[in-house]
Amino acid sequence: MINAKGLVIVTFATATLAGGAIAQDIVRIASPNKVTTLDPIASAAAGNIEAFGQLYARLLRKDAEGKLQPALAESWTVSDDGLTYTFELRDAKFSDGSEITAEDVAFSLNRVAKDEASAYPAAYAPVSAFTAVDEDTVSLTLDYPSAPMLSYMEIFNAGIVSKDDVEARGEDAFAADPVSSGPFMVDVWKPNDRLTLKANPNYWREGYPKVAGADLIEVQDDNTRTSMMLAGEIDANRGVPFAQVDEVDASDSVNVPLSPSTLIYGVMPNHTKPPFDNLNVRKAAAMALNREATTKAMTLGKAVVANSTLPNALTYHNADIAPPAYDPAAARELLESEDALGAEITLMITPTFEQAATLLKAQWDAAGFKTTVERVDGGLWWDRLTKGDYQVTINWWYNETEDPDLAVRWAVCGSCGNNSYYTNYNNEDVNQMVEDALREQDDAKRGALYKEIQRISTEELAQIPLYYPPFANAYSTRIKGLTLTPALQWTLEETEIVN
Amino acid sequence: MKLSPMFVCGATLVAVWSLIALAAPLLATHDPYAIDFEALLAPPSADHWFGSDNVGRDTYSRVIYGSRLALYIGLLGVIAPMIIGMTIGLLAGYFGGWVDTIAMRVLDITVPFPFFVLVLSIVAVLGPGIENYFIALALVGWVGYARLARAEAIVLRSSEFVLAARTMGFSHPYILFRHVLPNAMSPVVVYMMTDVTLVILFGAALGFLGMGVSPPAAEWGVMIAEGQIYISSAWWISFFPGLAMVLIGVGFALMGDGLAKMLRIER
Amino acid sequence: MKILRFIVSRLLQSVPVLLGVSIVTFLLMVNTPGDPIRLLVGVRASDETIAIIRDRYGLDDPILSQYFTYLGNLVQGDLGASLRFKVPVSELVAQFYPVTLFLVVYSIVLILPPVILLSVWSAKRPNGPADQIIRIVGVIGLAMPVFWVGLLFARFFGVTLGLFPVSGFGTTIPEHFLHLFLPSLTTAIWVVPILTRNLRSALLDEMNRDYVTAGMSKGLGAPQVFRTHVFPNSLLPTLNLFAVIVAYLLGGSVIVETVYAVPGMGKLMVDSILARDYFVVQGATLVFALTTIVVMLAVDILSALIDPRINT
Amino acid sequence: MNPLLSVRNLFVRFGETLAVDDVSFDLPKGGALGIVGESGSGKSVTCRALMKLLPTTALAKGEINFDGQDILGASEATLNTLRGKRIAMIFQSPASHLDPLMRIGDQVAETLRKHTDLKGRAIHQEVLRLLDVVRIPEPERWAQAYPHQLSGGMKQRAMIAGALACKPDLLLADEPTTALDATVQKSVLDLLVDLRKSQGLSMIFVSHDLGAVARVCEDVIVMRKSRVVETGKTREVIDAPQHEYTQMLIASHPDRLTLHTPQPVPQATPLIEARGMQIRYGGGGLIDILTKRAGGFLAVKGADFTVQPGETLGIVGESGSGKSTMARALVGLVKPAAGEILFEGAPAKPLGRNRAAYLRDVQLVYQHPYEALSPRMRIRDAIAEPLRRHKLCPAQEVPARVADLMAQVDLDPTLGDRLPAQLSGGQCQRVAIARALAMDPRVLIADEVTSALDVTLQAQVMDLLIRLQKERGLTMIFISHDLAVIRRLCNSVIVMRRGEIVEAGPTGQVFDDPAQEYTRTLIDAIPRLEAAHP
Repeated sequence: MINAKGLVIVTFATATLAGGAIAQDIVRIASPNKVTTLDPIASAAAGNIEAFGQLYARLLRKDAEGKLQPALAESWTVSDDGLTYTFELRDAKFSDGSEITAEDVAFSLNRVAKDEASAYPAAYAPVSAFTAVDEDTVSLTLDYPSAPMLSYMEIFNAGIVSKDDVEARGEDAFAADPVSSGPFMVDVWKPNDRLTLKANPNYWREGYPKVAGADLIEVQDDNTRTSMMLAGEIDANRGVPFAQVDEVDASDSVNVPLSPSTLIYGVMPNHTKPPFDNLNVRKAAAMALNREATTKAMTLGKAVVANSTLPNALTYHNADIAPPAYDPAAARELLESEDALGAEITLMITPTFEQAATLLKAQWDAAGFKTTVERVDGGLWWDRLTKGDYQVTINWWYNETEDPDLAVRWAVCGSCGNNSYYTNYNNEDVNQMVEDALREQDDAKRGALYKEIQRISTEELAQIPLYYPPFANAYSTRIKGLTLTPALQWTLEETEIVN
Repeated sequence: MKLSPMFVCGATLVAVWSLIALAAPLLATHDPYAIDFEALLAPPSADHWFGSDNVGRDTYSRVIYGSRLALYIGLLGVIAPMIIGMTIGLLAGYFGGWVDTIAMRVLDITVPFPFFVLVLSIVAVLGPGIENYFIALALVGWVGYARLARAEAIVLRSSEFVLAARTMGFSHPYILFRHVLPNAMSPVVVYMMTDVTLVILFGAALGFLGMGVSPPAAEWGVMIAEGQIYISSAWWISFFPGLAMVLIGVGFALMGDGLAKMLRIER
Repeated sequence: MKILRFIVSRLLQSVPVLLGVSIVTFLLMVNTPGDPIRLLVGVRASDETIAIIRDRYGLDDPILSQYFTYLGNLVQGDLGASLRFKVPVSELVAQFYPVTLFLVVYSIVLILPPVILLSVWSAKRPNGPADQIIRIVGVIGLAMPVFWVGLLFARFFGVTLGLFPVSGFGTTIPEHFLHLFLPSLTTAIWVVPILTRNLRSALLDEMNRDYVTAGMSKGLGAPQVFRTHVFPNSLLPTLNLFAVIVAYLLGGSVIVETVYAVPGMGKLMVDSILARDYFVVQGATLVFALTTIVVMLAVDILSALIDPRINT
Repeated sequence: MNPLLSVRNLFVRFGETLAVDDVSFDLPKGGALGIVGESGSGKSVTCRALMKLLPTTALAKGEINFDGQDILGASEATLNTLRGKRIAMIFQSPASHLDPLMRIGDQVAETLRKHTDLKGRAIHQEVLRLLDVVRIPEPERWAQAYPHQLSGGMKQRAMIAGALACKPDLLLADEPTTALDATVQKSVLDLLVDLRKSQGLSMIFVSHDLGAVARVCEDVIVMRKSRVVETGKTREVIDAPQHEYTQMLIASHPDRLTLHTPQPVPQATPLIEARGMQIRYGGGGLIDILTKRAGGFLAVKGADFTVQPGETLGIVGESGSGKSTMARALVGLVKPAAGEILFEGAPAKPLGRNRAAYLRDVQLVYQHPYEALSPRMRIRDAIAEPLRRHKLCPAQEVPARVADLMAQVDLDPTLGDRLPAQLSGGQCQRVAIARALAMDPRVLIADEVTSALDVTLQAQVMDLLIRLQKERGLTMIFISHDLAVIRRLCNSVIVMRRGEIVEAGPTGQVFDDPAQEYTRTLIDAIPRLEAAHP
């Protein structure tokens, strides 16, 4: 009674208010990933990577086809031995109006490469130093050649920061509200809620960005993002669950294009813990899995079954190999022959992998394992993973570039700092080939090395690859030109609002 | 004592669920853990009465088996807090003085914590799993019971029959156990009935935040949480466990209400 | 003045309580397995990098000294800084607390009218049809998982009907009301039954009191007796439960804030627990605890104003 | 002349139970009618039916005619113009009949606001006048007070003031004096008698105490088990009761009971002796300790008394005088702040290590029959409990001992399996006594054991105690606020007031020739059948 009346009033008020609130000239993106810092060297977590790209211009950039194009560097030359790179800078300004100088570039890139707190210096291991030769010229000297080096001048942490800004205000203040060199600058950052960006008027690319600003909103829950998308409260949803792709796509005002990614999902056995220190047990575990059906169940047919330890979007992907085929009977025999039938294994997962864990457990148990699923939160998962305190787990990873160098260092190299994604897979030959391939300047030979690395690591089941999923992001028809590159960068500067 | 119809309804509902839990293997049509790649997200049909979930498991069988876990969580989840809370509350209320002071200070510190957040932090410390959830509940949930028991004990402490027992020269432990406890039980038991519902719900909420029972357990809360993203495409995955949860919750709540009425403490 | 002295003494009493809360929280946090730095710098960082950063943050100091450093800062009003965001915790609290407070107060505003209406309605005829229906519907409301209700509301009221926003907080006060409507409604769904049940039984208790008969004997008539005697007396026990409910609402805000992407304290708290952001959890817990204490104090003062028998 | 109120064939039914069975009476204008009966006799229900103030579950039939207005058939609206304005009512326990959250003045004013056109200042003036009429001192001050700040007598006066506010034609008084101390009771009765004269009130006065009725009313009806058993002029009914029940009622009145004066066994050492006993409640808080003050409230300010073997000592006093506290100290429920207790000349330690042994000799029986037994324990177990816990007899003999004890207190052995709630008050009190006797004590302390019982039961319990004392040679300490009861049972008496013993001596001496004015007031306040209207 009073209630009903109240509801009517509120409803009425809503209708009037909601009408006025929609017209916005900024792009609103909801993502489950958090922005925790705006300092490009401080983190390699997904949410931060997505933000860095908008705030910091790099020397090079990639066009829509994925080709490297000049950015802050107007042109560059590489010495014949591949050890010296010289970049000529264009006339560009920071968001505060100051010039972007060679000094700033050298400072920024040395920081990424050499600062002990740099979160992800792997790409810059060969770097000897970046030096400002003059006002507009930066030279990069390497200790040894690196074939993909140029492409690393484009990745998320190669952004150029203002030396004056960092030094004058200190790293902490900088990390919260930096002077930017990219298409956008910070309007308001509300940690744990949203990063609101506004267009950087001093951005070097004339006419870009095309929108006044962007909201990067953190929304953990998949359903909430979907509701927001359907209700028109956001323009893009980073990560639509495959289960909802069709439903969301069916909405008139929303599209969910499946776009290529460098993602790979896989099972990660711990190579130093029984029983997965035994290749035959790993083989049995792989053979027990119907990877086609599992992929279909998890992605509703929207992903490609993986055949290699590396993502298929990388150059030199080896399409001719495959893990052992599904054969639960043979798996059982193999286990029996290794005296591992009924082996008790614990599958450690984060909450996002419940469905996968269920599928794996059922299939493994059918083949003769005894699986316990242990769900832990993300914090504990990382802790135990990096300490090697697990038997087997599932996760995904991606690569910043299409060049496989960083990928192999991350996923299958036992001597590159991450212990093959902490699986402790360690094959001396593979390790050597990783270093050789980096230095190899001949494209064909490089390709052969990477294919061989994939062949060995897949054969030895460094990881049991599951599938290569596309990005399933939802975009409102209100905007045009927004997409997420395989390197996890939004093409926000190209985005336009059409309605 | 006349049975109130509400109590009968509630008790019947709980009894039915208990029977279902006991007879789960007989009632279930499928293995609740068996995945079936051929029947992913199958809608309700003659084969899958409540449809199937995202890995092809039979929702009906899982709801049936889920009753075991629900009752287990609901009952065990309140027993430890009740025992701890009753003990502390009775001792504090009966003896008063410094015992009461200490108990009340501990209570003061526990109360201002947001209940759910504290449970969450404890689960984060101990790791996920039902047992740890029980421990967290025991550490946090005793407060309500302690308050009730203390209030009762304070009244009973000066009641004539307790005084009479003391003038009979009986020992304090004996009086506490034989005279105070039985007479302090009613409000506690009634509170417990509501608490069972809340404990089941909290368990589900933990599942929602990804800190609940580990898969592939047939736990309603986790099932609802898992089924959420299929709410438009395969509503049955979360609907049926949700319905089951409401039905068992209603059962316990009605039992509590009825009990309260029968014991004349109307809450 | 008496009231003022009461408030001051109660607030002083809350100091040891808050200290206890902070010790418990601290112990919980340092014992939680998982490394905040790993979560901070991301998956790719090497162990060496992490060790260096740990050291910079002082996380390798002995636990006791960490706590005393924290306590020392706390006494000076410094809640510390977030490990994740490197911004002061007080800034985060200032950002998120008003949102949750708004949500809780809004929920209460939505909760009270139906609670009063329904409990009076069902107490008028105990065990009559209205009473039974209210009871059953209430029990069902109570037994539904909040996150499920939230999802359904968001889809129905937000997407299908397009009446209310399904997320966020907005920037202006009317927007706040709009954005938090569904979260508050979702909260109300399970709080209304609890309070209704309580107020109903309090009303029934009070309706059987002797002073009701006395009032009737004066010819006041049932409505007036109810208004002037029964209702004020029934408020006391409900008021006390109310304080507990507010504490529950603060804690329960975790779920609704997650479901509706409301940038509030509950979400901050959970995210901080998951990210092992010790000082944020500490600070948020203290603020929550202080809120609960203040609410309880307010309830006590209110009770004392209503009930002359209570000594302040 | 038409009667003001005429009741014809009134029936009130609660479900299956008939609470009022065919009651008829008339009340002339200016008359006062008493309704007497024990608890559950239907007297209160009758009284409330006169205002149709019955619970919704009640079904009333018959005819009630008030000044030409049919009450039972009247609408709620009509009734509300009568209630408070023409018919007013006062109740038994003023504490619970006043709204604790409302100032006294406002509660008195409620009736005025409802039924008169008075406003603001005028209402206030009228409230003050009314409070003055009911002899509340400083009306200005007490009008502002809340009920809990008033004494019981004041509360009752305030309620009467509210009832008188609109100058009603008829005042219904439902046990208005029952819960009050004797002196207060007397003053309230005096007030009612005065008001009848000064305000020309007609009155119906309901009470279980014939003495109180006798003081106020010329006419009386006696009810028992929902029916009227006798009607008549009060004086005549008291002097020549016709009905058997009325006769018993009158015979049970303490006024009419034969005195019992047990002779103490002369002995050099008294059985129990208290020396300078002080008892303090509260205190001992942090501030008290710091300031080295005693703090709290002194409930007993130094008491000395002796009890000889075989003697019955009566302790009398009004509520709050410290008499029960003293009894509790004797059995170790409270710890004396100073002084000592001697048992057979030796210091007794009711709280010490040997308390179980001491308590076997000294037992206490409590006031409220239902509250003194655990509601969840069968009475057989309750009686057996001390036997079993203290192993007072071999386990196999326990049932026989229980049966024996039940026989001693005249309890039907078939009652053994019942819970206390299934017994009557008198039966419960017997169980409590049997339980105390199970310890085979030498001293029995009876703390107001008869106060909560109806007169006839009261008489029976007293008889039981007398018999037990004779049979077992018990020494008794009998605590009561009722002087008539004390006079009947005790051979010496202590009068207490505000924690102090103001008078002590042999019963006969204290009653016939009290040394203190206070004692005299107490004795004068005893409701007497003789005081009835001529």
